Amino acid sequence: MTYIKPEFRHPELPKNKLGFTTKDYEGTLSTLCAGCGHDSISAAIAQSIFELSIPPHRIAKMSGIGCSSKTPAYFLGNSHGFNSVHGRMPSVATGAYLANRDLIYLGVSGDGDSASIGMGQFVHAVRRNLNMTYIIMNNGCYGLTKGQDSATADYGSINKSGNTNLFETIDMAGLALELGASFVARSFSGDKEQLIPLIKAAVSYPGFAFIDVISPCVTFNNNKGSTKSYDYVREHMEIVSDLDFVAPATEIKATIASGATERIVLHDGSYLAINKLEMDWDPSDRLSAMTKLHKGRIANEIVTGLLYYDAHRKNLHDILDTSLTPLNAFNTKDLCPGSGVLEELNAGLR
Amino acid sequence: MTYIKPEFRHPELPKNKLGFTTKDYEGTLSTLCAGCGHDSISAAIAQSIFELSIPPHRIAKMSGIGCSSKTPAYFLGNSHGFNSVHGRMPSVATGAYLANRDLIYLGVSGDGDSASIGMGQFVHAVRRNLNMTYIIMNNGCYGLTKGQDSATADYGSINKSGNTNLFETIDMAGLALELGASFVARSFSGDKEQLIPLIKAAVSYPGFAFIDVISPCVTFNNNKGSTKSYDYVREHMEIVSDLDFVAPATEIKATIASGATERIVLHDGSYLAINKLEMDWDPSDRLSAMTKLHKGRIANEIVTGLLYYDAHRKNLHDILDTSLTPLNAFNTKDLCPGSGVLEELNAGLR
Amino acid sequence: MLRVEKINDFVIRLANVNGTGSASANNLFAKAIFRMGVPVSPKNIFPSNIQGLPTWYEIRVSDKGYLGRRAGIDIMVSINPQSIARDVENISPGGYFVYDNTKPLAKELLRDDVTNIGIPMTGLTTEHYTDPRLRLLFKNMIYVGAVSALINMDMGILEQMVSDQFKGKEKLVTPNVKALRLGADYIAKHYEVPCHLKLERKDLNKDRIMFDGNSACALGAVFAGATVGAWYPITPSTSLMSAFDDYASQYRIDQDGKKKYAFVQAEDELAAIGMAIGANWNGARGFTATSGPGISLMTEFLGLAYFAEIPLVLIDVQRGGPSTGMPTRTQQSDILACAYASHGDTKHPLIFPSTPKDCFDLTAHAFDLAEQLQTPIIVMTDLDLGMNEHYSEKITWDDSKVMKRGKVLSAEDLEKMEKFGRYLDVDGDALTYRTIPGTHPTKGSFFTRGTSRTEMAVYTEESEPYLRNMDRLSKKWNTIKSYMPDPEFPVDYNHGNEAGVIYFGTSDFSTMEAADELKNEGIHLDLMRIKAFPFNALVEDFIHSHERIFVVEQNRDAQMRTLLINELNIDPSKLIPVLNYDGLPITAKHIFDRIIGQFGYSSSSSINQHDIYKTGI
Amino acid sequence: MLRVEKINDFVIRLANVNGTGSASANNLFAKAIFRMGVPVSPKNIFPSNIQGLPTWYEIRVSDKGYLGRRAGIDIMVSINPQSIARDVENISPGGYFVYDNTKPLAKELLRDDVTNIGIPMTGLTTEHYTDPRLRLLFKNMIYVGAVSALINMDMGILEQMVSDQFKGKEKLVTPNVKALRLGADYIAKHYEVPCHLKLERKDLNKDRIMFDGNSACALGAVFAGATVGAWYPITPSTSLMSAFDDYASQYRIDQDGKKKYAFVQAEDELAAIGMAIGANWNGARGFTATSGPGISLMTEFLGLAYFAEIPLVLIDVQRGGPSTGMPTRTQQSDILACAYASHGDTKHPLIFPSTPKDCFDLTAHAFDLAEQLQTPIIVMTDLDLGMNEHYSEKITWDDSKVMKRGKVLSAEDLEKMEKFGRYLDVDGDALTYRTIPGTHPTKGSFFTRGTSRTEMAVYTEESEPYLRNMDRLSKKWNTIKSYMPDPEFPVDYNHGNEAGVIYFGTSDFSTMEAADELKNEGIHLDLMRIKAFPFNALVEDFIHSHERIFVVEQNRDAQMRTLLINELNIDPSKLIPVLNYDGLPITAKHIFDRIIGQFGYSSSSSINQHDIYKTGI
Ligand SMILES: Cc1ncc(C[n+]2csc(CCOP(=O)(O)OP(=O)(O)O)c2C)c(N)n1
Ligand SMILES: Cc1ncc(C[n+]2csc(CCOP(=O)(O)OP(=O)(O)O)c2C)c(N)n1
Ligand code: SF4
Ligand code: SF4
Ligand SMILES: [Mg+2]
Ligand SMILES: [Mg+2]
Repeated sequence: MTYIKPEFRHPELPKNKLGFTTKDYEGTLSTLCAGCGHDSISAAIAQSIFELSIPPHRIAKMSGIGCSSKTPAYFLGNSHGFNSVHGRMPSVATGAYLANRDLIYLGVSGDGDSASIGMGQFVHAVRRNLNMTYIIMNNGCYGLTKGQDSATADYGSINKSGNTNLFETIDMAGLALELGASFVARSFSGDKEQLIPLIKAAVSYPGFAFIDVISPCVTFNNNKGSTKSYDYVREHMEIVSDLDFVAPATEIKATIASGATERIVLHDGSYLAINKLEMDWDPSDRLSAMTKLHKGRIANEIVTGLLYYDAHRKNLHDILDTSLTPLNAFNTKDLCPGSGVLEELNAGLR
Repeated sequence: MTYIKPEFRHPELPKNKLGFTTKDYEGTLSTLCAGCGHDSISAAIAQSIFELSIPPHRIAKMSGIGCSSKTPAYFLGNSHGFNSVHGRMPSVATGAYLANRDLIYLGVSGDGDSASIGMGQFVHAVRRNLNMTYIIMNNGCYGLTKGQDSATADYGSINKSGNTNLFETIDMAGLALELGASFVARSFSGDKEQLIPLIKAAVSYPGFAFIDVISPCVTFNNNKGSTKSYDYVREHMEIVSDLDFVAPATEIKATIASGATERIVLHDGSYLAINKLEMDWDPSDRLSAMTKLHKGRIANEIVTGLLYYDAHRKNLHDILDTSLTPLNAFNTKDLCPGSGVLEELNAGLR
Repeated sequence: MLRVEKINDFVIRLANVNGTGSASANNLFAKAIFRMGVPVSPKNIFPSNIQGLPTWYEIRVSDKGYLGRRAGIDIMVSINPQSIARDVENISPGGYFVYDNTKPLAKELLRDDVTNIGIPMTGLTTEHYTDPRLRLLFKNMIYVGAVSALINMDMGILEQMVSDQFKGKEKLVTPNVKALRLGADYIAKHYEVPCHLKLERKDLNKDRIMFDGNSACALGAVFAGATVGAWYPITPSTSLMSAFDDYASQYRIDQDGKKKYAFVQAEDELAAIGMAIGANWNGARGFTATSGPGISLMTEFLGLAYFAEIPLVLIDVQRGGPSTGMPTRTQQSDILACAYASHGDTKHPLIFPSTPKDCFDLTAHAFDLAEQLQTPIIVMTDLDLGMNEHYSEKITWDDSKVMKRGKVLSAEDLEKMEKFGRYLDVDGDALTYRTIPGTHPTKGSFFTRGTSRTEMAVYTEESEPYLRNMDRLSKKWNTIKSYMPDPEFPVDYNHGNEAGVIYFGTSDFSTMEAADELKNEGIHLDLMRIKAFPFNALVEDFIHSHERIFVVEQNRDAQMRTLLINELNIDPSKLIPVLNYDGLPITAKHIFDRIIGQFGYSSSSSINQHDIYKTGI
Repeated sequence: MLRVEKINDFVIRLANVNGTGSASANNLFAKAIFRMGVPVSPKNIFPSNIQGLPTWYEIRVSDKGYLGRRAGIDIMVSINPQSIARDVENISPGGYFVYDNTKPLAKELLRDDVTNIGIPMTGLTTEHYTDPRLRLLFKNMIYVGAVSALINMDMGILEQMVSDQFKGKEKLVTPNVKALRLGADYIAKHYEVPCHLKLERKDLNKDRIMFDGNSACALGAVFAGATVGAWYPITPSTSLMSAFDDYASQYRIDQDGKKKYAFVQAEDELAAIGMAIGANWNGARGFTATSGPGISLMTEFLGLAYFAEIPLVLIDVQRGGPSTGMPTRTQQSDILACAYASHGDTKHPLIFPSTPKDCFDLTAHAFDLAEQLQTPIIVMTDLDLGMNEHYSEKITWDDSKVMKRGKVLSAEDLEKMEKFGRYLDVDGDALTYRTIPGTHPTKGSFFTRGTSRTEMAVYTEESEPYLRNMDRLSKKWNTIKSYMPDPEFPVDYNHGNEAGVIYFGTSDFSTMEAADELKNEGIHLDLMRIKAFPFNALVEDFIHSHERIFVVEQNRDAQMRTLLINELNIDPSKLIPVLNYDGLPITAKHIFDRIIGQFGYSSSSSINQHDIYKTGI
């Protein structure tokens, strides 16, 4: 994994361990609406990867179709990206992950992309425990097609055209929990403080790490009565876990009183520090997390933070018992049995 | 809704209120393997409809593709049936239900049909709260394609070819609960006693009624080590709710000590009588049901019976506020605005 | 600058930023021209995002009724810094460039072969209005006012429309009218108006309307008695489905105030078509609309509907392919995908409307055809037709019409019948009888499936019944031909010439215009507009009675030509493709160039015809 | 009964109930014939359920090497009460009927124009064996023994095979051998054996094998270096994917005992192809296999792979369509669906293997083609080829072969490069350079998408770059032609005759046999077997150098013919379709009848050719 220092140096800009500046993690100019929550998440992603000092080319950006799914073009310009088809990012990400277990997969999707047309693939990505970070930019509507309700629109939420949603909402975090996802979190595009450590934790997590990020659509779903508007989210958001991500051999941030923290140590020695002080459930206990979520729903509280983690679940490559060498690194000699085996094989067919 | 008494009379056979005998609810000869759990479920369905005295032609049988999805041909021969395409029965059923809200929709599917290719449609059928009975004949494998593991195969279950499933199982009942389904039950093809009342209750229920019926595949998944074999299920099945279905104005069966029972009264005056005696959760409380299921999973108990019901959720027609007259009953006069409105309409376009 | 005066014959393009509310001002302007009694054709060329990218509104005025897209911009209004440079390039020499000169414009943007008309739009708005949001909106009204004065538009009409538009919110009228006047007065004061491009009152629009094809299709579905609309959002079909909901909620409320229709947003296109199929199977007229990607996802279900013989209306509002392609551009490139959708031996009838009137009539007709023929009918429209307001004949309806439900048996029929076989060809036309679930307690029930079956709808794996069924479906295909709408032969364009032109859909206006231009060059062509596939005898005769045929299409691979040679066994060398597939509506010039080339005349190459679109929109 | 003796030239059909373990006994029997050195071709005709319905195993013996399906059964063994009546009907006059006479058989089942051979199979098993399950199995061995004696098979071979088969479980050998002998001895004792249909040792099978096409494709994928196999179960492609897993788990284990491949059962076909696309995008050779319904579901993704130019190998094991159709019958009816899969202007190269050897070679080759051409390559096989054991040349491999990865840039390449443009046509062959994610930290990254883009892979909605890209893709289509495998011209079948025959896939043997029969009638035909689409110059020349061409296909709508006339601009009248679509492999007689009819000879109609299959299997 060799890499060369970027050509452009911006002496004034802070550098990460690799000597890259934030510039090296930027993408092309966003074409989203001014104020769109998605842009804040893009920024948080770029910032997280910068802070983690991950070389841009070790990341593969995967997405479906939608305003949210466009964002991978707007961050990490030095990373390959794949803007596939609507709702099918999980399968493309699965194939990519199978081809090369060494890259870091960052999937970005929308609530329409994942909760409607992509529901089947989302569910099975969870089931396979792909080693990837899966972020849903959740605005409760179909932004790119002009604001129709999505399946994550809350029961009773009123959309821009004044219609009240009478369908049960699909809580993607709750769903992920029910399906046994190994890392489940929820956050808000407006809360970088919480979002960045979550993204860093997710990216460093050796399994399927899901973050449902509420991300208001300023153009179509930021109206009064919408439960996905900036105002509503700010009013109803309950920040429950105070999390910090700690890179290998760095010291734990002051933001968390160490006494109160629990550490989730990851394969590379890095760990998550969770402040359990004001948490009224156990994030390592699925049932407890499900219960917390369920009660939050009833109380109209938006429970955010790291809801659940399971440090031990096997990921897809472990389950399939594939070689530790990335499959895309093998050459003909490694893969082709060669004519040698054919004598016996032909003989068996007579 | 007129109907004529069936031509053939079998004086010896018991008749239901309509004068039909069980013969009138039979289908063509099954082509499934001898001993297949699905055949028992087919029989239970026919028996339930007979006992409910529903005229066969008021039922529409919907299914996808699979051994399970073939069964609608083997019961209720006087009902229309639609064996659609793999995993897409829910959408076809939705369209049929929208066209005629007065028929009774009986959907039959398999675990492959619903938990894999059909996952998205299943989830959204729940979300829309179709007024239908949805039965999954769950054998943990793909019978018709010769026994591959399905997504409901339990973690650790060993299949016929000796492979252990290392993927998380998808518990369709748990999923339905998480999604807010209004009627969720689990049963076993081998337990008619429990299954028939559940089917009768589901069919009479005015919303989406889901029954996950474990139905062993004798040919491909009845081996030792399989958690969907007859033996395993019998050993690990915990019968939790003792339920009875009571038709309008009949008296409650003796099987249940009336003291211990709770009644769920349905629109037509019929009701479910549930014996809560040995139930350690509240079937009218979603969280309590989810908790019970979750604990059962951990304890390797197969929790069966009526797990949860919500008598009050609006079904799709209520949500859409459609006419009480079936849409397929309207004629041209009812539907065509006629030239009268065009003058004004054209004027508005100038 | 030497100029010839032109009356009611020019093209105006308004360059703006999307999401800034220019649409309503632009529509107002186009509508005003319509009210001058002059044929007009506006086209909205917009980006695939929601806010901030360049968007263009192009208006063609032509009292000859040439309403296809035309190359060359006579008057360009550009208030979009992102596109202004490219916009300036696109003005025809001798044309006009209207811009905001609140801040001085870069010299190089001011061409000397066009008249540059600076108006301090921003300046005027800041001077006269306080609310910043309104300032943005009124800026649009200012250039509308200015250009109106420039072309001698009757201001009374504009002001009347403004007051109609804000009926109820009267206090919005004055500031809007004021904005119009600001623009008009300023230009009148500083420039010579009217210019050599003039509007002149005519009375050509009697019984004409301005209507978008999507709304027209939706209205057709309402009139046809469609009761189940299942859909999944996708540009450019989204507005068709919402129009259905709008019209139905207006015309389809029962005495209890409940809806005599169901409108369901599905989780994806597979579910949308599944719902439409389920509804039709159960006796209701269900339909769905989508665009290319949705068509691909519906492929499996289309095969089921073909083989199980379930009525279905599917509207494909085509956009630029392949894959996600150019989602906000127009094309006619789903023809093969639709005609032969699904694996195995499957074929589907297609219908090709050209105008909003067509959209209404043919969509309504499609519902009868679907039930009579018991198979999916795919209405092939496109983004240009669907999302732009088109100059069209007014909508009419014959109240004597009743829904043609095809061969459906009632309980009484069943009582009378000896035996019922769902797939028995009783009448010899390969169209068989069906029953709706719930009709009769003991008769007429059958099992619907996508597998092979006997005439009695009993499952079979035997070759003979399978073959009988497949051959009946081939025979049915011939029956279908006789049900399909005839092609149209424009009067004055069929005089037994040696060469003919086949066209369809939105190539309509441009083809006619090209034919006229060619006539001036001494090239006489017969025209035939195809309205449906499979093709009937009239289509075949037209081809056989001409030496060579030009087939005008808006796709790369000449897909309609493929259908013609394959289904009619035509020698391919006889059919000469005339193709446009750049995502923009085809122009008469484009067609003219290609055809005249075939007659050995020199012709301006397609390239410089595309230069005009360096804007690349 | 008058009979001509026949050596190594007859057809045996074994009628049984599925799920009773007859398969292994039947295979044993066919294999034994192969070991006699005589060409043989078994075909399994099975129902679409798991247990209890009729299933047939048909064996054609022909040392002339005519191994297509043949009409007319010479020896019928039927132990299935469900089908016995129909089975009896299907015996050719003068043939043999072997049945279980433990209980007396209904008189009317005993035809007097055939030799009826009763053997108390059930009786013998109950007499000699106790375990009821084994009795069922040995019943099969008894008829195998009996028929072997009847046709003078070398029992030594059979017994040898039995002992090989049960290596390890020796105590199973004796009872099995005993069963064979019981059958052989009984028939020898009560009837005159051998009969007039005799097996005779030959040495024709050197370097030949019996192999199923699905396993051969799978083996080809392993040799080609496929590392990601994503799939969803569907008949008849399921066994292809499991064969891949089997071979790979044998040949692809690394030093740590881990797998140098990934085998994933997807949740559906959309996911399966999505995974294959993701793998290829990321530089691994991913593939998937499916059948018709899966193809339909993969349509959207195929359009993405075409437009984003992602390599992909997709194997379509075709079955009877449309829709779910006849899932256990064979057809070549997905050709149009695959060639033009997806909306918009899309086309895909197809490859048509005819034999297991072909399946191996061409599947392996497909992986090189996919990466060199950066587009999906669809291998079109079918149920007959895929699921039956075919007489085939042995498998060979040239060890000097290395994977041809096409234009992939390394970190070093990127370092050296001025600029990298993913869609820049640097070499003028319309094939552009790609980079694999993770190659270089600051160079070569690009964004893959299904929307329109510039040569630099930057999103655009401009017409010109869109057009350039579409035109490059057309140009690429021509490049593709030059990469596709040439058609095959069988020696001795190309003598510049006036008429030619085009065929492909599993119509191979039957077409050659028909050509020989026609030669005997004085009708000389030139033959060409198509191996790929798009067609190269050789295909075109063959067509142009013949007056008329018969196109042999196993579908209803003459789909290959459509591709020929459309892509090569051939006059349709020149291409005469010869079609079989009853779900059973095409026979020489079927082809013979249709072609000879065209030469004005009287010909037995297709109907009585189908009579033979009243069994309707
Ligand atoms: C197969 C298919 N169907 C429909 C569309 C149209 N479409 C584009 S984006 C989108 C939904 C976007 O919603 P979401 O995923 O929530 O993203 P957002 O724009 O809200 O961020 C749809 C339906 C498409 N591109 N492809
Ligand atoms: C689109 C499509 N893919 C695959 C298949 C093949 N197929 C038929 S049944 C089946 C799965 C059946 O499993 P399940 O639903 O559990 O039913 P079971 O046979 O176990 O009762 C599959 C994959 C198909 N018919 N259609
Ligand atoms: S439409 Fe909504 S989601 Fe899309 S960019 Fe604008 S604000 Fe964001
Ligand atoms: S294969 Fe399994 S599921 Fe299918 S019929 Fe046989 S036992 Fe039942
Ligand atoms: Mg959204
Ligand atoms: Mg199953």
